[in-house]
Amino acid sequence: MKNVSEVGAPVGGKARPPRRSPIQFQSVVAESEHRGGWEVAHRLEDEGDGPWLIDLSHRARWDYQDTAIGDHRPLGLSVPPNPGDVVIDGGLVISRMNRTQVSIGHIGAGDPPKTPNEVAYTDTTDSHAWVAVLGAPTPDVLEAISNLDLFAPGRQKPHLTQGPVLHVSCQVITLAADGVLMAMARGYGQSFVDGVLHSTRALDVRPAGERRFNDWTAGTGNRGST
Amino acid sequence: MRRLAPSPTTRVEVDRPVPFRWVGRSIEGCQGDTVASALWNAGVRTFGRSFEYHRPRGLFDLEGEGASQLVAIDGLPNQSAGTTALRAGMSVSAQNVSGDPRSDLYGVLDRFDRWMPAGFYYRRFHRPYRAWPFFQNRMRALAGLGVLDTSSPHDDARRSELYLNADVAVVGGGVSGMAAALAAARPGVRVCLFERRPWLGGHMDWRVRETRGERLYERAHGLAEEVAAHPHIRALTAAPVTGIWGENLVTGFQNGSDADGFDERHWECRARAVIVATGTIERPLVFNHNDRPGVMVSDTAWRLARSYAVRPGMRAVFSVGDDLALEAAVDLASLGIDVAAVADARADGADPELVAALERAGIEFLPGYAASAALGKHAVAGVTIATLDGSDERRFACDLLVANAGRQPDIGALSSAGARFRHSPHTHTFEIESLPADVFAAGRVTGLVDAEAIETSGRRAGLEAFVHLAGGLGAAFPSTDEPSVYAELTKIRAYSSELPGPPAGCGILHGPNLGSGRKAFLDFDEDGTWKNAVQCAEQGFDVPELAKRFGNFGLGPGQYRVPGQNVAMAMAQITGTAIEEIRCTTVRPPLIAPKLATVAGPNHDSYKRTPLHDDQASRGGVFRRAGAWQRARYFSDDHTCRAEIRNVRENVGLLDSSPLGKFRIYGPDAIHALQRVYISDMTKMKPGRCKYSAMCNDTGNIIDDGVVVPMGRDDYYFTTSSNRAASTVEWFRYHTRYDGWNYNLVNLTDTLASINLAGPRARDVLRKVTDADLSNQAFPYIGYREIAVGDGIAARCMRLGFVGELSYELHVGASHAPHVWDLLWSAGEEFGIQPFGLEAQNALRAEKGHVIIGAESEQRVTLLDIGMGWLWSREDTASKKVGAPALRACQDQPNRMKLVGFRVDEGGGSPQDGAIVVDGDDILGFVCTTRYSEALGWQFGMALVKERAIGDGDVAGLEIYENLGGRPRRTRATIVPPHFYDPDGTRLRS
Amino acid sequence: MTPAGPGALRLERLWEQRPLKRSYDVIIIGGGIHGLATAYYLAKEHGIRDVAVLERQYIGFGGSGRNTAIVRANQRTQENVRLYDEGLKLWPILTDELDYNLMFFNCGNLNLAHSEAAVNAFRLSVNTANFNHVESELLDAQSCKELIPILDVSDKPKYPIQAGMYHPPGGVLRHDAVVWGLAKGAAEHGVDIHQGVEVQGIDVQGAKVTGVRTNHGPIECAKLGVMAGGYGAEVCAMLDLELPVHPLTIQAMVTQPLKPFLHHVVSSGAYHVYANQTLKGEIATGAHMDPQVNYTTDATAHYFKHQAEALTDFMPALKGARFLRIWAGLADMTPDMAPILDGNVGFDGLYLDLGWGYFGFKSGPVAGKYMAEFIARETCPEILEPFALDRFLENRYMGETATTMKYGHWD
Amino acid sequence: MTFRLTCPVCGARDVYEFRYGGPERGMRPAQEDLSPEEHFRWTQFRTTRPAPQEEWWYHAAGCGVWFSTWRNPATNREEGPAT
Repeated sequence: MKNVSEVGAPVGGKARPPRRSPIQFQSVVAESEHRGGWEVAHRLEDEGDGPWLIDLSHRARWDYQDTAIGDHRPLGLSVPPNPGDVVIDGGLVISRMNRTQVSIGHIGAGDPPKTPNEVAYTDTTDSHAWVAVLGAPTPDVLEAISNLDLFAPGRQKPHLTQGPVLHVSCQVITLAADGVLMAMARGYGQSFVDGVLHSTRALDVRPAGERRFNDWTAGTGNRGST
Repeated sequence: MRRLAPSPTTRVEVDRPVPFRWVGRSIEGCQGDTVASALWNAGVRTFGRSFEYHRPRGLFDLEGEGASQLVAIDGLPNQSAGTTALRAGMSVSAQNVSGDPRSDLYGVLDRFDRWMPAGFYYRRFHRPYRAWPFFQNRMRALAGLGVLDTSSPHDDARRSELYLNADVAVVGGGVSGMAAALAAARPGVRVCLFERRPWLGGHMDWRVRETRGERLYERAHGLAEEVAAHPHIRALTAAPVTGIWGENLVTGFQNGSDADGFDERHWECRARAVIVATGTIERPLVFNHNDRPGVMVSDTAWRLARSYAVRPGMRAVFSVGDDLALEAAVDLASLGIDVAAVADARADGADPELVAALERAGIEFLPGYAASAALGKHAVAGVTIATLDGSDERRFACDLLVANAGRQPDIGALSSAGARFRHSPHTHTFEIESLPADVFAAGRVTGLVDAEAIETSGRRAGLEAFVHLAGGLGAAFPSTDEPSVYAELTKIRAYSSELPGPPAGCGILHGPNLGSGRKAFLDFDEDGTWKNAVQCAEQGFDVPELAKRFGNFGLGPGQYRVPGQNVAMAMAQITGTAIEEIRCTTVRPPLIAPKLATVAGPNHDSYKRTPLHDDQASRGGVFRRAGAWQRARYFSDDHTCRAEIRNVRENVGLLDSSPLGKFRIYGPDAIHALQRVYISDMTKMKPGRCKYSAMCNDTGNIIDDGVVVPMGRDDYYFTTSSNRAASTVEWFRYHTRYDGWNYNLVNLTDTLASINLAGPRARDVLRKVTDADLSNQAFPYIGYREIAVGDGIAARCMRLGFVGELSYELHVGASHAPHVWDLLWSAGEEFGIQPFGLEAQNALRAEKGHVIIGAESEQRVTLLDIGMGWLWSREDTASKKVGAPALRACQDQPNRMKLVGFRVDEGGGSPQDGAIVVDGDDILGFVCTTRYSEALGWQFGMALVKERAIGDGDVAGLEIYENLGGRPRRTRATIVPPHFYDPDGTRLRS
Repeated sequence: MTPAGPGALRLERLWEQRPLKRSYDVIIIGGGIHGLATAYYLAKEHGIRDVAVLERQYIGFGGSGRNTAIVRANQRTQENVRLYDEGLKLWPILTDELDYNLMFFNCGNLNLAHSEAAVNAFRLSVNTANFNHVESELLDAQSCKELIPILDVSDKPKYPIQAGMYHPPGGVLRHDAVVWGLAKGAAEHGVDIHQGVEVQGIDVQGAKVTGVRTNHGPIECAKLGVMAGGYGAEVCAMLDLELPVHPLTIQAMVTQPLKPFLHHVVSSGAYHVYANQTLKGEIATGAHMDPQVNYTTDATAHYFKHQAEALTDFMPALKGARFLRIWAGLADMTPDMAPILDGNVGFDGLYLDLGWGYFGFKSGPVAGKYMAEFIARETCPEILEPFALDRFLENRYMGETATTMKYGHWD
Repeated sequence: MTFRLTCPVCGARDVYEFRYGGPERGMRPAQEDLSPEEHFRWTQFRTTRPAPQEEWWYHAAGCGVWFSTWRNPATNREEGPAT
């Protein structure tokens, strides 16, 4: 019997069938590429100078659970010791959700690793809409949409906060003072980004392409090596 | 009127005129004005008419939210003239009157007060009872203050929200608040400061008095600059606090400017400690006609002159009870205003320096005197001032009467933060009795008057708050700083005790020669007079909370601020109760009334879309909210969905069932968890087969149903109803929380889209997009297969038959779903494929006799009652199945409600869902779902009815009753087994 | 005492204060609408005048002074429709009997449906009402707008309006007036009303109630009625009597007064909102209840915001109104949203009238009428029989709500 | 009162992020000899006193963990049992 991780993945060596992100921005795509069936926008028109809202829903994600999770190295990563802890390594971000569960996402360049054929993995790429908010006013953007304390001065970054943003349960990873990642149930994706843009008009948040994210991660060293 | 010469405290730009309209007239204010200051400067004295007696009312209190100074602006009622910034082109009008408030037909009501004692309406108008609606409608028409423009959605403002997390929140940006913020703001400490005025500074912002070599306004401005520049302080101005709620959640709103990018925003601040520095409010002096336009509290007169360069009057008389008001008199005189006399209700205790200054200015000072009545018909023309015993009364002509009975702490914010108060015979105010451990008070709200004491109390409160947070939490703060903080705090505590404490207050509430007090107002908002308070007591409503309810004291727009404390003191005086035993009435948020639109904010609706939302929209889907999702309910204007239904029965239809709950459960104890929550024996699952079962609650009601498929060793895939998807993990974990079982759950609801391909041609369509063997032998009914669709998209495929036809449910990765939908669409075109929506599905499944939880079930019926007892594994007690004890308890109970099928008798009408089943005068149950079936040629339905409706024989009749507001319709129906369409299941098995 | 001055109208106390005795035939715990009504009917209809109503705070402090003041009879089940229908018809009668204007504003109630399922539920209620001769009508969205012009019946709201259930006999009263009127009536018939008397214990001998212990000493009684609203279950707990009753905080608020424009009670289940305009012009609105058991009467910022969002979403004109005041009271919820009306529960002479949840105000006088009969005659009136406590031990819910329980009776 | 609860995983959060799971009632009773009355008393008949009680909460908007904590329904504060 097949593991769910393989559902949606192509069977056999044919061309990758098209995949669609749950998020469609109004902006015109200026540059894009086909990657693994996704149409990935590198750059959108009129991106402005930040803050930026970037769709990363095409990036691979995994759920990994085990009662003795601390003894494991999912995708070769060491499991962060406490809930809320986040480790970035090898282009992957791994965050500890609770006693038995981590969530892993691919933020690096190049192809994501294959899903190992082990019971603890579930491919959750299609489970979430995944977005990044980048730019100096990022805390102001988040303050307009969530009461979560995402930038507490005493807290080591990056860190994970699980809680509501715009009434939607999110996994929020505070990467730095000028960058956060938010993953939420995929169905909310479009409504969520519409809500972010609507609620933060005063801050002039603009949708942007993936390049902004790649440049940002490269610039902050958050990208890790691949 | 010509403005006063600008001074360093002036907050307006007198040479930048701002034109606006007042009751249709064009007038001018200047940049920086509030509506009130501009109106007053333009000579407007009457701002509106009072609530009950339609008395003229003017500018009494610039700070207040009281009804007197509420005006309508651009169609928005009840806007505070005193605090709303003037904008060019505003159209301002008066309230509770039509047109210019200087004249009002209803003004005659003021003469009828003798017939309108407190609570009079409870004793009148109801006899004979048929007359009551007439009076009621007259009362309604007279009630209310502003007129809400109900034709406008009031949608033009830019709104936003702000959620702050702070260590210390400071409420009030006066000198003590600013000092507190600066003292608390240390590395690692986040301080937020909220000030309702557009600038920091509090009451020292306009005081020119010099202490310790510095003018007070200079000190205030200096601190404001420090606060603004401080990296750890966020100061919000024009940001009134609406409440301090549980565990220091401070909320409020903020009025923005063009530069802010918003017009108004709702903010909330979760703080670990709160410092309240809200200052004082002036206690209005109660005397006859104390509401005449031209009577105002001292800060209002003072601020008009000092902040707005507006001349509050030509000739002023003061009847006051505190030193600040004396300082105001001296200062106003220095600005060229003729101050005729200053009466001080305190016989002694006035600051000698100020008394000397009054003397120097040639102002007559009358200690032990207070106003007994304001004179003048529409506005103040004079005043009588008398000794407190009333023996010596003197008369002065004036157009400005500055009156107060001293000051009282502005306790609203403190009270909402959980402080308790008791009355002090020294200050004659309600003082803080106790504070929660994480709430601190500073400045004048603690009764202090001395400038140095005020600032020091702020610094001290800031340090106290810091130390409170650091206490036991050394790790949270840089420990290096702590020893010095403790030393500093010790020093400041000692220094505080050397500074002057709260001085004696003004002991009176009302002026001399009050008479019955029939025109002496305690509550300006709803015209509550001293006499009314007496009447409340006489009728037995003699404690403040009852007087408040019976006499409507403190229920108007000004709320607790003035009447809440004064009514308590008035009741004590009237009933002769010791004031110490009196508590003021409860302060209810909001402390300042925000617009609903402001609180609502952008009000974004977060909802879910399926991966096939756009695809269905483009095919004409009509969407409805279903739980978190927007789902296609219809695909045409025909809400009976005949074409959609027919197409599924005859050809093939596509349904987006993506919101279906989908889960993975795995781990060594997964089977135990399944056994606990499902009512069937879940150990009897076979690979490649769907196991259908249900979940019950502890009262045996069905709460969910779905299928479970074994996927591998200790690894299962299961579905739930869409409504339950969000609470399934929670449910499993709850019911196994004591067991220590090792299993994992993954919610795949959004991960996998679900496409239901149903109809006699379903196999023909699917065959075109997959190489998998779909023959009835290879993939029979109830089967589960993993197949590749199109270019190799993996799909979990279930052969189920909810709608009663050959049907495949394809679960594919959400991102692949649009492509799969397109593939099926293209493949199905030759077979007449069409989409169908939830309503068609509903009719189709009902025709088949399949239940929907919540439609054919409710709290009165168990799993057994709705005919699904066959799912229950009765012998299993070891698994402790949720619901099993209740089913056991009810299985033999008589007279329960049962689900039955029925067929409407020929010519019997066409009842709808929600029709009732009756017998004589009794209601026996109701129709859950009923439809006319094209396929059957008759109307079928399912009903929940008491057992006696079913009778003993096989053929029983139901009497169905409907009356939705016209004539009753009765329909006869015959009970039939609830498998109406294809009872043998031939079609779904073929 | 300040002299009232010449010409002042001398007003009498609304109800007489009498000294607290050491023994009464009947003691009622709770000086709210239910307790006062029961005492009133005991004295007036059954000649039992040796009755004391004991109130811990002041009369009307609890749910009686903190409720929607909305009255209606369009309940879901026949048993409840009958009770509430009689209750609805009592308001004019009581106004006359008590000679006190209860300010019954018979404006009718419009309940909104935002989904097909809700429309079906409305059909059931409308049919049930009309079958019992209670006027009720199903309206389409456009007709709803004709009744209440500020409704947005377009597709713009989060939950678009699909239909309405209009119930003309309903309306609102002045809740405090009902309390005061009943107090006046009860006292006139000889009932003692004691404020500030807190029951701290209940005395029993064997299986019989014999009296109460209070902060003013012990008081004997032959029969004891517990009618303490949200605090009733807590009172029963003094006897270790466990009940399926769950006190919850329910919140309400008013806007600043406005000239009248909302002429009916409007409510919506999907938005968790009711709203009506009081005689004074305030929009009175509320309905939110937090699910966790709660004895505080604290309002929440969360709900304050929620209510603004909800109201302005389907009645956008209200964006321009201002919230004036928010407060909260306790509602005593049962699993089936129907009350417990029972006698000799666990102990002889113990009568329970509690678990009213949302519905305690509108039922007050009628419940009092029949509880008085129950206490006086010692047999349960037929109309109250379905409300016995035992139904929860037999898993026979009343069906006042269709919603099934989740984890327990609190939810 | 907008109170907060301390989630063992996420820390103090607004109560509206949680789902109330009722008072601690002990383990689900064995079903072999459970009488209907015992069962319905266990499920339904439990009066909450205005005093600290142990109860269950689920962090629905956060980490998705059930936990028990002590809360006083008379104050809505987390507060341990009276000793």
